[in-house]
Amino acid sequence: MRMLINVPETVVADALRGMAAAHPELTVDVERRVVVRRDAPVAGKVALVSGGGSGHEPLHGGFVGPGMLAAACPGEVFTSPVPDQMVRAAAAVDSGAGVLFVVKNYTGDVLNFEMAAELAEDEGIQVAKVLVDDDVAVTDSLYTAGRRGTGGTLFVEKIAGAAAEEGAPLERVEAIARRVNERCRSFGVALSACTTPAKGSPTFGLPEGELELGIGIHGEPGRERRPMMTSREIADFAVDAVVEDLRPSGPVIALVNGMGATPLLELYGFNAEVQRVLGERGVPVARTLVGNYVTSLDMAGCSVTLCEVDEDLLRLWDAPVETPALRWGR
Amino acid sequence: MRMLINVPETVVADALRGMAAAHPELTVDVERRVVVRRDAPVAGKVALVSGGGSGHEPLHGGFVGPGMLAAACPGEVFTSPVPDQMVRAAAAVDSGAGVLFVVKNYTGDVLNFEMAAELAEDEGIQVAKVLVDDDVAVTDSLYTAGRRGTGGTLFVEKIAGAAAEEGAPLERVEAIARRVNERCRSFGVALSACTTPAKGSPTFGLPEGELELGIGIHGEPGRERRPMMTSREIADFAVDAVVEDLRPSGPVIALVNGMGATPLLELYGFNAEVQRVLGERGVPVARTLVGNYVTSLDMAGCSVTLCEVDEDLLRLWDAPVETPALRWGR
Amino acid sequence: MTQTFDADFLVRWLAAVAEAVDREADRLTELDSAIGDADHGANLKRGFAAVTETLAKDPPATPGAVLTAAGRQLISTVGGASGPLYGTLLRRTGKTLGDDGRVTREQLAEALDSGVTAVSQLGGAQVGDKTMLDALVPAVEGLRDSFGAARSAAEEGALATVPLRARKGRASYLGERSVGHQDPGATSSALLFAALDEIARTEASGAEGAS
Amino acid sequence: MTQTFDADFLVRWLAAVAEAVDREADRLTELDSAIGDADHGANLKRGFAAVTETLAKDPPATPGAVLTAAGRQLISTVGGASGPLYGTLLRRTGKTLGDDGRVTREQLAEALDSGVTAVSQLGGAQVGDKTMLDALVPAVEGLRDSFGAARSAAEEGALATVPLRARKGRASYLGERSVGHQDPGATSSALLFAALDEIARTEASGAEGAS
Ligand SMILES: Nc1ncnc2c1ncn2[C@@H]1O[C@H](COP(=O)(O)OP(=O)(O)O)[C@@H](O)[C@H]1O
Ligand SMILES: Nc1ncnc2c1ncn2[C@@H]1O[C@H](COP(=O)(O)OP(=O)(O)O)[C@@H](O)[C@H]1O
Ligand SMILES: [Mg+2]
Ligand SMILES: [Mg+2]
Ligand SMILES: [Mg+2]
Ligand SMILES: [Mg+2]
Repeated sequence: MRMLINVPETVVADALRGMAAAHPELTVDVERRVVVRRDAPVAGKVALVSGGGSGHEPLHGGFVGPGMLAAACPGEVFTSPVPDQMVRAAAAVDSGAGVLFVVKNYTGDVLNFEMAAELAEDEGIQVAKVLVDDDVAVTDSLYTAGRRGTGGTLFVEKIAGAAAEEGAPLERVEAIARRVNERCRSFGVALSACTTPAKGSPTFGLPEGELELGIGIHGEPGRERRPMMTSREIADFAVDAVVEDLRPSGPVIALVNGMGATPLLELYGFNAEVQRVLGERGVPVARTLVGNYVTSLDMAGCSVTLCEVDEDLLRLWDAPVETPALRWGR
Repeated sequence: MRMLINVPETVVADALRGMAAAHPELTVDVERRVVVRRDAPVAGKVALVSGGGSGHEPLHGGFVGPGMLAAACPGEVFTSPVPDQMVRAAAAVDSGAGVLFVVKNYTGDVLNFEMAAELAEDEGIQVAKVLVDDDVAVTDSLYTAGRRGTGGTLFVEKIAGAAAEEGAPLERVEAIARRVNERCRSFGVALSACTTPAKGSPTFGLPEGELELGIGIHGEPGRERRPMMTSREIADFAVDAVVEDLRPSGPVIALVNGMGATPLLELYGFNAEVQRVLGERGVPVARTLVGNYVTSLDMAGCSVTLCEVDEDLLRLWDAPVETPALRWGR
Repeated sequence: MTQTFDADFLVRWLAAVAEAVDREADRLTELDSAIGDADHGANLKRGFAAVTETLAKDPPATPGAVLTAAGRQLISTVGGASGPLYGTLLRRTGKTLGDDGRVTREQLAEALDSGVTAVSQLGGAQVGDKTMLDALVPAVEGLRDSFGAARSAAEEGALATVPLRARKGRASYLGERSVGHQDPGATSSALLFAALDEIARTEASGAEGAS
Repeated sequence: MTQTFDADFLVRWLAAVAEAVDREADRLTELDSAIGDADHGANLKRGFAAVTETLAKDPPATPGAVLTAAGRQLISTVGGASGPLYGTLLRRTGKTLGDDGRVTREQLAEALDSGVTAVSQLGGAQVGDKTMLDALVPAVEGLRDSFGAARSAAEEGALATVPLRARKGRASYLGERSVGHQDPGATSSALLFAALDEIARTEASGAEGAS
């Protein structure tokens, strides 16, 4: 177990204490596991609340701040948070303009956020919910729990967060969030499994010279195992999977995302291949983001997310954001 | 070899192409391996140029932009760049106000930058140099190549870069850079080795349950191997090593840096322990930065850098910076 | 005379579940690692430890209240899919039991049946989808006969998930690759009914001893 | 009559070095991995391939010019510590050789001696510091006697680095832990002199055959 931890049981609490120390611009309630932007509630503005299992950092806590999330609820590693956290977060950030829950589509997240929404409404908070399900590796059918929420989450949180910051009312923020999700597609590849603190060994065995195609962000095995591929081949496969599903007719924003242990050097090299395929497929790229944003602990690998944008969404993407992990504009 | 690459030979060129696509605000000369801020040369301002082997991303290319580096020269993986790159970079960014070379103290970097400085001066460019040597794991004596430059580089580039952006003349920028280096100390720990593309296997064998204390950022083994330690114990060891050498009398900025493959979740948890030790030692912390900034490919582990600051240096640290990896202010 | 069970019986049941889950946590996590995200053991360990603590601190007076409190605690502590699902199972069962101070096995089976229905409604899963329901549904059926029958039915149900292809929860992402693995939630459900049988036996022998 | 060597001889030497470095790249990297940063093989492979290419494209007329051009190319291509050091070695050696069209072994030894001195000045290392100098210095001494002597001296010098504790370069960071490993730079220096001996033998046998 090559981990920089004390004991598995305190990993999340320890991280929150460390986050509190590093980010005076956030209010971190370590006990209750809620990360809130310091100036919340912001009068007259809709507040975005998200959350999910820990282990995907900087998602979601690293996206709390002006222009993005008002609050985040970190669960245990790979375990959705509990409704109490979400209700507290909603209460802490609601200015009266309402709260949008951004929920990644996993059974656990969906159920817990649903319960939280009911409880929050009981407390008089107006709550809307948007489900993020962008992962094309999962067939959305009666025979699955539906597509997973992965890299698309960053787009939903950034763009809907910008709309909220502009003062858009809840229905519009919700509609934009939904629109962004509909225009986002992702595909992920693992070059190694990850190791959860609780298990202490890799979540699946992946022999040297093989990779997993179509992985999620929870260390679960993918849809298919194949002999190792080059960066070029992986880009062909992943971008094709995304483009064939999204069929964009306009420009996209590309997220080339690292799963955690793949060096930035490799991610940039992979981005070169992603851009090449997009060029070959005739997909114009409006913006590109490369880095570790929606991770899976110490997994090596990457994912590609494309978000098709119109002028409005691109403007909201470019709008100022000021969080630990995403910062631009102003 | 769990790498997201095509072939080892093109890793750096591929990464530069991907960087160019992701960062229109930079001019990336892939062929000549120079990354320059788009608006260089900036009239009347001193320009900082740095560089070193690749594999430490975001250092240095990710630190190019207003308020930090004017240009970076990426070498092959773990191999100092060649003088030609540095001369080209200097020529591209010199506004007539002169260029400061920020050089990490490794034999290769020192020799190549020295040759470059001579050549650049032949071309009429005024060049000053600052050597970064902050790693307390190496004894600075006749019996070593001297202390390595590691996390301190970020402080030198950020703070001297801010001084240059303010319009300070070359001697003052150089003096500030030197002052920052004198006040920076670092200590690094590896929980795993890293794998260079050229070698394709870990640079050293590290059995489960052991760690390396006092490592650098080039996959070289450390000074000492020990049975695995907890986050708490590692923080005690690393912070003590730094504090005993630095003996700060005022506040410090703390950099809790990941070596590449250690999840942000663990880095934040480690930061909690670092802050605890600093508290126990009575060292006030003015600012804290947690993340992967000066990395060693896919190595798991971390380093701690402390930079003692006075009001002037803290103001320069807080000054606006707008680079791919560090962005704040304005 | 039909045997009846009081609040304390249910507290002892949940304590036995906590013990079993603690003992079997690594196995549950291992199963979840194969087709899920390797947290089921830790989730239930954390959850039932909190349940035990809550019930000890503030012991409810009726069987119904015990289960309702336990369910609430699971919902507030566990997270993931199993938190709301097991939480709802116990909460709904407790609510159905109502305020009676003692309940019969048949009443418990009836109430659990409503709890299991609630789980199915909440998660949208059916028997055969390779979830906890594959153990819960036959277990409740068995409970109408005896504690022992409930236990074996749950164990068989859990084993029967091995050849199934998952249609709900994370394992469904794997498609065909989920075949050949036992569902972690069905396995933990079997632990619930094994513990129930155990406690009922102790109770019975205790009762015999006393009679 | 004393044997003399022309520009072509030196071009063939450097081509043989390129081949040897290519063949031994993994071993050099392996050695550098143990006490350095695992790039010495790739560095020299890249460097000497570029040297071969340059010399083929634009073959200099004199031995001195060959070495000067090769040295410049190494400096522009290799990077790291070995780029400037080997680059300086060849450049200074070439400059010392001057403009003569043919040079003797003694002249070459003399010139290499100045090159080695420049390496020592540039890097501040001495024999015994566990660097390329541990092979270069004895090799140049040996070259005054014969190509074969230079070769064996270099090989012995490289082997003799094993028990040393490094005082220069990356290996010095390891302190005591550098003991027991052969220095990669000294090893590549031995390849230089092995290649020189080889080419000289071919030349000699060719000369014999021709006479
Ligand atoms: N929709 C559902 N209906 C019933 N049970 C489900 C459903 N989804 C998942 N489960 C059960 O939950 C178990 C997983 O629980 P756990 O690992 O604690 O949560 P998570 O899947 O969120 O990590 C599965 O093994 C399965 O038995
Ligand atoms: N100061 C020095 N003087 C002479 N040779 C040196 C010096 N420093 C390093 N070397 C030689 O350089 C070799 C390493 O070269 P290389 O691996 O290519 O560069 P780097 O150390 O920059 O990665 C060492 O094995 C050693 O022989
Ligand atoms: Mg989970
Ligand atoms: Mg090197
Ligand atoms: Mg799970
Ligand atoms: Mg080296």
